[in-house]
Amino acid sequence: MLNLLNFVIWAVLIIHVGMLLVCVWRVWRGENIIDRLIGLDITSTLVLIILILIAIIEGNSIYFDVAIGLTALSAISTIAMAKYIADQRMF
Amino acid sequence: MQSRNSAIQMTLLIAVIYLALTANLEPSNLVAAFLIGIAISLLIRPRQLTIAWQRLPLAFWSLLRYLGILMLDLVKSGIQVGRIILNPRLPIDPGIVMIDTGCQSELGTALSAHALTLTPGELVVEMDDQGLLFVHCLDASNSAQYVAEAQELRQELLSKIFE
Amino acid sequence: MLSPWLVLPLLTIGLAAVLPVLFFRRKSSTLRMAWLMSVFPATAFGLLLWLSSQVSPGKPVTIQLEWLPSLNLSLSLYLDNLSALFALMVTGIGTLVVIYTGYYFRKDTSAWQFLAYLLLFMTSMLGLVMAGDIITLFIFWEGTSITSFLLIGYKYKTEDARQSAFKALFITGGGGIALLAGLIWIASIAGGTDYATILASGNALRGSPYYPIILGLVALGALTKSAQTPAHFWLPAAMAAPTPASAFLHSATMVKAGIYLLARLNPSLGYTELWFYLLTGVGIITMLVGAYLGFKQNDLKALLAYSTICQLGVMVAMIGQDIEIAYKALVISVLAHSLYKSALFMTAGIVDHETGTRDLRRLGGLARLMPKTSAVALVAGLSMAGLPPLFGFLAKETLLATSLHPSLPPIIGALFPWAAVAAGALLLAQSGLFVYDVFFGKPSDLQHPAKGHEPPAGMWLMPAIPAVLSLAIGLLPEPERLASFLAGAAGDAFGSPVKVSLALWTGLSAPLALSIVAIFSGCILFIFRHRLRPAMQTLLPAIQLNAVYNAVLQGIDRGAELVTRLQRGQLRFYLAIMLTSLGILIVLFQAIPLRYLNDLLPSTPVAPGRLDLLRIFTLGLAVLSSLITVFLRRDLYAILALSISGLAVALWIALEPAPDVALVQIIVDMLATVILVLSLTRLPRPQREKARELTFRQSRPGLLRDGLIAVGSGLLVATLVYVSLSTRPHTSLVSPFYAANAKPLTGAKDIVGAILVDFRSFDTLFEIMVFAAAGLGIHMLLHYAARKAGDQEEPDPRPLAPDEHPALGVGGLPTSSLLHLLAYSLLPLAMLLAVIEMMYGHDQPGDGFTAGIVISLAVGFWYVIFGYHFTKKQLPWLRSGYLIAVGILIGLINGLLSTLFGTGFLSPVDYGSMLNLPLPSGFNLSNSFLFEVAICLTVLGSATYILDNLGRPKEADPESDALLRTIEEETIPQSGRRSA
Amino acid sequence: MEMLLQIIGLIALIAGTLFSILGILGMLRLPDVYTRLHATGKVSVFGAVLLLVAGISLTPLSLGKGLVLIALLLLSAPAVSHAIASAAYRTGIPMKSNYPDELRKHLPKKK
Amino acid sequence: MNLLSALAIGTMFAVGIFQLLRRNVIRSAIGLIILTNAINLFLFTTGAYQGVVAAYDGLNGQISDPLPQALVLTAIVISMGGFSFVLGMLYIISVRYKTSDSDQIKGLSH
Amino acid sequence: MNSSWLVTLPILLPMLGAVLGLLFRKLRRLQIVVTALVILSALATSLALLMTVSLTNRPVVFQVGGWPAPAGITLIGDYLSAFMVLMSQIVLAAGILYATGCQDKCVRFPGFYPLLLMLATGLTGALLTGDLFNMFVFAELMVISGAVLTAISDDRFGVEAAYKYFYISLLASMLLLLSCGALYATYGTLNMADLSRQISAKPDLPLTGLAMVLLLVFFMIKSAVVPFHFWQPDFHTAATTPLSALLSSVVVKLGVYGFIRMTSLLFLDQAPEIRQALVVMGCIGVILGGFGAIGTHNAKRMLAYSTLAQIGFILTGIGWGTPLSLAAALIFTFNHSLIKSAMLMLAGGMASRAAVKSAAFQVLVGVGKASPAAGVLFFLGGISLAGIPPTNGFISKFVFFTSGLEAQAYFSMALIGVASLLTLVYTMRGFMKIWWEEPAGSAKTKTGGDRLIIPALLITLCLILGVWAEPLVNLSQHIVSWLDNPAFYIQAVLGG
Ligand code: NA
Ligand code: NA
Repeated sequence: MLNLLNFVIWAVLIIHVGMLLVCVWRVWRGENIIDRLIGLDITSTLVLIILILIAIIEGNSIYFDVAIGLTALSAISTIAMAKYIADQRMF
Repeated sequence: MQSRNSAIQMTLLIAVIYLALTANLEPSNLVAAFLIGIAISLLIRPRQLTIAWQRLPLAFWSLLRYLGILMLDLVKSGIQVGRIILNPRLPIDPGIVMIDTGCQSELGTALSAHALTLTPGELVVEMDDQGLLFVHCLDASNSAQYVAEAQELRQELLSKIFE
Repeated sequence: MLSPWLVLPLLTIGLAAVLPVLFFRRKSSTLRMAWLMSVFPATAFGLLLWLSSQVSPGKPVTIQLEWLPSLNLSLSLYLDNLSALFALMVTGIGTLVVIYTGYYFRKDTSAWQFLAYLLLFMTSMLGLVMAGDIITLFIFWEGTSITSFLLIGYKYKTEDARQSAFKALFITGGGGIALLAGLIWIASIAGGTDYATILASGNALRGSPYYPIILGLVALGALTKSAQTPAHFWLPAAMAAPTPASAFLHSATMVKAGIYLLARLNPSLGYTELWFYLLTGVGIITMLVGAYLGFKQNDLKALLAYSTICQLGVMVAMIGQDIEIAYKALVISVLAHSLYKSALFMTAGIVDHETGTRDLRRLGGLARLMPKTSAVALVAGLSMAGLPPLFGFLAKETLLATSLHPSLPPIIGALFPWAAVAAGALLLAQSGLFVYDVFFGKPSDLQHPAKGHEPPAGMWLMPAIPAVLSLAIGLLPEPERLASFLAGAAGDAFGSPVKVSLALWTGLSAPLALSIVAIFSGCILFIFRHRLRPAMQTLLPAIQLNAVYNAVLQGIDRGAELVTRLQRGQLRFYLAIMLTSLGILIVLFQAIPLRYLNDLLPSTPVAPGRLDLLRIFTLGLAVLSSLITVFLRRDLYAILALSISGLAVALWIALEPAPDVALVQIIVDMLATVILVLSLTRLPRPQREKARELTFRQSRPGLLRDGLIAVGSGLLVATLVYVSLSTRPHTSLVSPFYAANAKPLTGAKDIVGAILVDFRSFDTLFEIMVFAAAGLGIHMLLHYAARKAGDQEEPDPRPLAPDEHPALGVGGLPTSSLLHLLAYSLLPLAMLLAVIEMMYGHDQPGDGFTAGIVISLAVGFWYVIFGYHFTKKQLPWLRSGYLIAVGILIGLINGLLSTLFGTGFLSPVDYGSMLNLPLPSGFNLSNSFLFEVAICLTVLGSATYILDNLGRPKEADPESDALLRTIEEETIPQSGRRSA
Repeated sequence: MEMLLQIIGLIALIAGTLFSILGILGMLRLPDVYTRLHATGKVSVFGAVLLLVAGISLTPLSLGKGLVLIALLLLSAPAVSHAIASAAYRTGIPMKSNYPDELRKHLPKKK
Repeated sequence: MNLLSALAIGTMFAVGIFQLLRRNVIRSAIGLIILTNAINLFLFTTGAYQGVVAAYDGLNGQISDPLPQALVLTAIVISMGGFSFVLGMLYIISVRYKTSDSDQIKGLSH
Repeated sequence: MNSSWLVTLPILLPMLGAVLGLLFRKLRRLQIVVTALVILSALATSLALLMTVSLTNRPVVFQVGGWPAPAGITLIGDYLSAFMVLMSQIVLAAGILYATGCQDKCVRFPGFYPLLLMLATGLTGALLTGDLFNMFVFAELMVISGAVLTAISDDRFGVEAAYKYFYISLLASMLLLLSCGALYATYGTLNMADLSRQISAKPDLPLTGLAMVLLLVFFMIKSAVVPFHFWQPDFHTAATTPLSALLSSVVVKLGVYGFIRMTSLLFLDQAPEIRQALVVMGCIGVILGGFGAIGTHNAKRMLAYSTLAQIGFILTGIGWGTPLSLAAALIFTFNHSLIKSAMLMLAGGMASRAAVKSAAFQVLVGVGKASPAAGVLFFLGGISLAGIPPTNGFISKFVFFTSGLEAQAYFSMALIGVASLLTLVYTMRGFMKIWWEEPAGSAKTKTGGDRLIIPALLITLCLILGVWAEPLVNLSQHIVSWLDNPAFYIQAVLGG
């Protein structure tokens, strides 16, 4: 069971890290600005997931604290950028 | 009055989150939780949320149900969209439709929009304060019906939570 | 012999130099002041007479003041016959010149300045000749250069005066630098600076391999000062000085400083071939140049200046000799020249002052108008002409005698006498010009004949005294005391006793014959002057050393221009040069550890762990997305890629594993993204598009340059990384300590946090100050400096809706309530997170910095969602300046508290357990908590300053506007903007 | 208990990853930004929530933080999707084909 | 592996320097961030040993060297301060010089 | 009170002042009073620190937080750092007092004095810290506060100067960080005393050389050594006068301090190579700076270029490496700080009297007419800069020449001689332009301007130090005798 779990965790981790590459590609070659922004947003979701996986691997909940900070701030920054894109200004 | 209520609610909410995050129910930590909640409420001076205090148990139950529905919606939503994505034909019929939630308050509209966005195939693009939502649907032709139904249930729960 | 009295003459004059400033500023008439002032040099003269009577050959009077014992330096004075001779001339003629100045400037109430300069100069000059060691000498030497600069430039409103003053300073100052080097060198070889030591180390000096250089340096100083060819040209230019200054500086004193120095050092540096040829050569050439050029002049003072140059050449040539008679000639020349030349200068001043011109062509027949002055001129002029029975005759005789001395080497021996004859003849003709043409002949320019009258008695009496002395010394049969005094002086210069007799008539001799030849040919020159002088104007104009001087200055200016052109204003160019220089230095220092790199390569572990692969992959992602920022054209796209790169770096850090840093990296990445985009909103789109175009249209060489620099820098870092990684594990002398002591000593589980707020809290204390300075700076810059400068932004193409809740969207729609909901929830949540991070930061990731940034970003989110004004109104406590101040103050107080209750500044103290407070477990009310609060507040203040100012730079701000108005009233109004 | 947690974690891990992949796939496959937002804003978030569940069950002492994180995610994800969609609409990014658009006529005219 | 890491971090630094040398001032600012990141990565590699667990007390296994982490944290804060001030200056420069082209910012020369 | 506190106070007092200044930012009078009091007491403590060092004949060491070195951060006032701190505080106090009488608008901004005190904190801290990374923090504090203060200058180009300065400083900071990292990776410590010990024990590890060059270049950028000088003329000129006076006199001396530390403490084995580089670069700087000063068109800029040259002199002195030449460099450093700050204040004071506020010579021509006393001061400062007695500049030059001769560095001495002449050229030209030439056209000077009492005091100090130079010379020789014995420093920090 533990071995399986371990294997799955690593596999999941590698899959998610690999998917980051897709996001980079998206930001590089997105159709338009919104597409790229979506790429960035999904990147932070992936990073969140990876942080959780690291927490699992390390068996340490401190990575959750990192993840909370990430989640709160990525929402803020994505919305702020959406605002900029729509409005050419932030506030 | 209303703002004091809001402040108390925020205090409680903050205290709960604090306790969740610190994972410690010592009496001193409870005190700390409330002190922190009060301090933050004082600093932010909330003025919007007002929970129906008089019917607290009911409100709590409704809240739980509401959250459950949300989760369920999210699950459904994930599965539905996932199916679409996996389908090689990509069976979508997207479009933006207008939905009148009937909510009068800002908060109500917001919560509706929030819930709607979590539901399968719906995404609020624009909204105003009077309950009008403009929703991008993956399946524009028959979503109106579904949305209306779901909306009704949520509306009822929300009205039980909030005054 | 030691005598403290030696300082008195110097003090007397030094005091006098200060007095005009202190007491006479525009109160008294110049004449009265001058008479009063003259008491001081006169007193000094008297003192010096008394002191010099105590001097006997070989037994100077000295006094030494300890000055810089660490450097073995003292200030000392020294009086032997040689220095007494010069000192007496300085004070004696100085007295006359001071009085003369009073008359010269009698109508000018601001001349107290001139008197002050003159007396300062006199102090320097007296100090120079009385100095007892070469450093003291040098100090006063430079003093004469500086004060003469002020005197020559006294009439500074004229371009001529300024240029001449600068010229003199440039030449003598340059010489001074050489001299200093030479003197220090002498001192280092001799082992001391005082004369006694130096005079005793003649052999060591002459034997030193550096002797030629030392001699060159000293000669450079002395010969430039004494206006020797080819540096003589500053002296005629220095005639721009008021005549009293010329009469003093350029006859008796400053120009003789070089002579004095050479004479002084002759016993220790002289008596070598080099010395002989150098001084004789320069001296003879100068003599001829001065004599020749002087005869061409139309300006009385220029004529006198050149004749001075001629005489100075004679003196230098004398010092070059190693025969007794030359030193007799030297001292006699020095004295005779001082007497007649000061008289002549003062006379020229009278002529100039009374007639308004010094032009020979306009002057003539003044004897009728000013008989007394002309008598003085006649006597002094005859002395200059070298005619008996005047003292000048004796000077010329001894010179000729020297030139005929059998010991001279053949070529010099053949040339010297005839050069002396030629110079003598020209000098005679010159004095004819001065005396006859001015006072007795008719002006050649009849259109503008000069008119004038006799000056006040005091004025002509002053030149009369030296003139009469010239006559008296010649006429008196044998002034025994003077002769022995001069003999002593000559002996001091010669290094062994010299016999001096002042008898004019020594019988028929070869010198006399030459003298007669000189007088005869001088008369012929004078008679044919009207033909010769115009011819000379065209002949040999080539000796234009001024052109050389100008070329040198132009060369300097050219070089200067080249250097300043290097400062071309382009930051990129600067950075490129610096990075390249860094590379060059690295190569020159052979700092790249090539041989180690070789050693390390095979030892690289081959089998990487799973985590390693992930690490390298995330690193690759980070690099890739940074690289993308180069290629993405639009700035916003690049910023998005940058944001991803930052996140990838955060992941790498999380995998390291370093959760604390990962959290901060994430937060900072978000902050950086937000404020970068925010600053995009501040730059007008056309501007950005233009910059983008230019960036992507860079030339190939430019790209190559930047690329090479980038690759080079990259290799540098790669090397650093590679070596650090390959040599792992290394020993850290500190980390084990931190790991072992974090929990027991600071109560922190988070070792990194413990380092930040405990072990290296001093870093953190000032790091937040840096952050505070940045925030405060942005506020000062955008809210004060920019406003004051009236910086005008181009009008906003999309003005804000007047609504307090500005729309998210285009059409004036309000922000959606969904976002309101999120914003409402995020701020308290952010604050809660912040509180938790501060409270439990010692056990988990997050610290005060994270806390502050999280809150400020949530506040920034409110700006976005609710609008700036609403947020400001809703959160009145958000006052960045105070937050910063309070934050740092808490940091400081925290440090002090732990001094009181702990073991020292910023030492760990747990106040909670100290006071037995029932606190939640895991939370310590300790110094680190206080510190985290301090950090959080400071960072919050600063970050909100940053957001406010970048987002709303032109936000109406009554506070700064009011202050700026006050400032505008307080300061003196400016009439316009800076032009260039 | 531990075993149960491990099983939950395993399932959540696998399911979450599947959704996560689906989200990315959706981002790549769906035709325009609005439809892609459905994928990233819901599928991926759902994946994340599942992985969070896995995290909670497999990491000691993470329940509170995990729940808060889930709540935060659920709160913010719709808002983010909404904000992006709104920005896309207002910058005039078109939908892929000519589908009904009831919003167009309700927007005030551009000045 | 070490070589790869070294090349990667070196490349990142090189990209930062290259961006720093662009005419577009925004690119320079971007370069600044990239440089900061690269240097922070380098600082990590100076850690005395490769850790297995985070630098917390009471964890099993080799902790990662905490000192470089603390240094990086300090350096990050400082560079953020500087970075935001640069952005402020960019605004003023844009207003005063009417340009975002680094080469045009040359009011001061000679 | 323990005397080890003396080493913290020169840092903490300005910091406290900055905080109080921020709190009182709306009460300008009070802010100024607090600032002045703070800086004067910081000066007093620096003096006390130097006296303590000299009386007890041992460094004053303070382990911050009580952590033993090398784990914690050590503050150490040895002879060298106490001396440099005293020098800095003198000029800092002078600059701040000058600012109180300055007519510039930016000095009235509420953040001006706090930021100035932050600069003071940074400078003092960088000199007193015994930890390389801590020095980075303090250096950054200097960079940011200096950049801010220059950017808000009344001069429109201030922001440009600050921008360039910032980027170039960024380069410097990066090099320092790289160096710190390399040193930590190699020797496992950042404490300078500890580093010294480790490097002496193993002077030839792979990254030692690179770390050394990076650190060297860091200090070169800080001291604006040619060719790392490009920021300096702009930055020192565009700043408001009291700040220019600080920047060009003491702030650039951080590098000088660094060079001395590098050659006498950190890199003892490599010191000869470093010295060689210093001599070469110093000589280049001496000539380039001199020419630049002559070629420029602005009085303050002239003085900034002059600083390039003067730093070149100091570098050469350090590079010659003999005890006497080191002493000469120290004397030069001290004297230059006084002279240069006074000269910049005078130039700025004149600019404040010009019709159009500017230090450009074309504007300044004839401005001095209204203030002849300032002319006297400028003249004295000029001859002091050129090393002419009876000023302290002469003492510098004298010791310098003596040591150069002793070091048998004839070529560099020749260059330095030429540079001295260049100094004379530009100072006197500047003097003549401002005080002797007639203003062109109808340009009128203003009736008032910056108060000039501070430069007057500084020039007086220059004269006093010219006549009574023994204390300074003696002190510098003491410092050098300590530098000769790095074990003293190491022992004081690490004990044992
Ligand atoms: Na902490
Ligand atoms: Na922490």
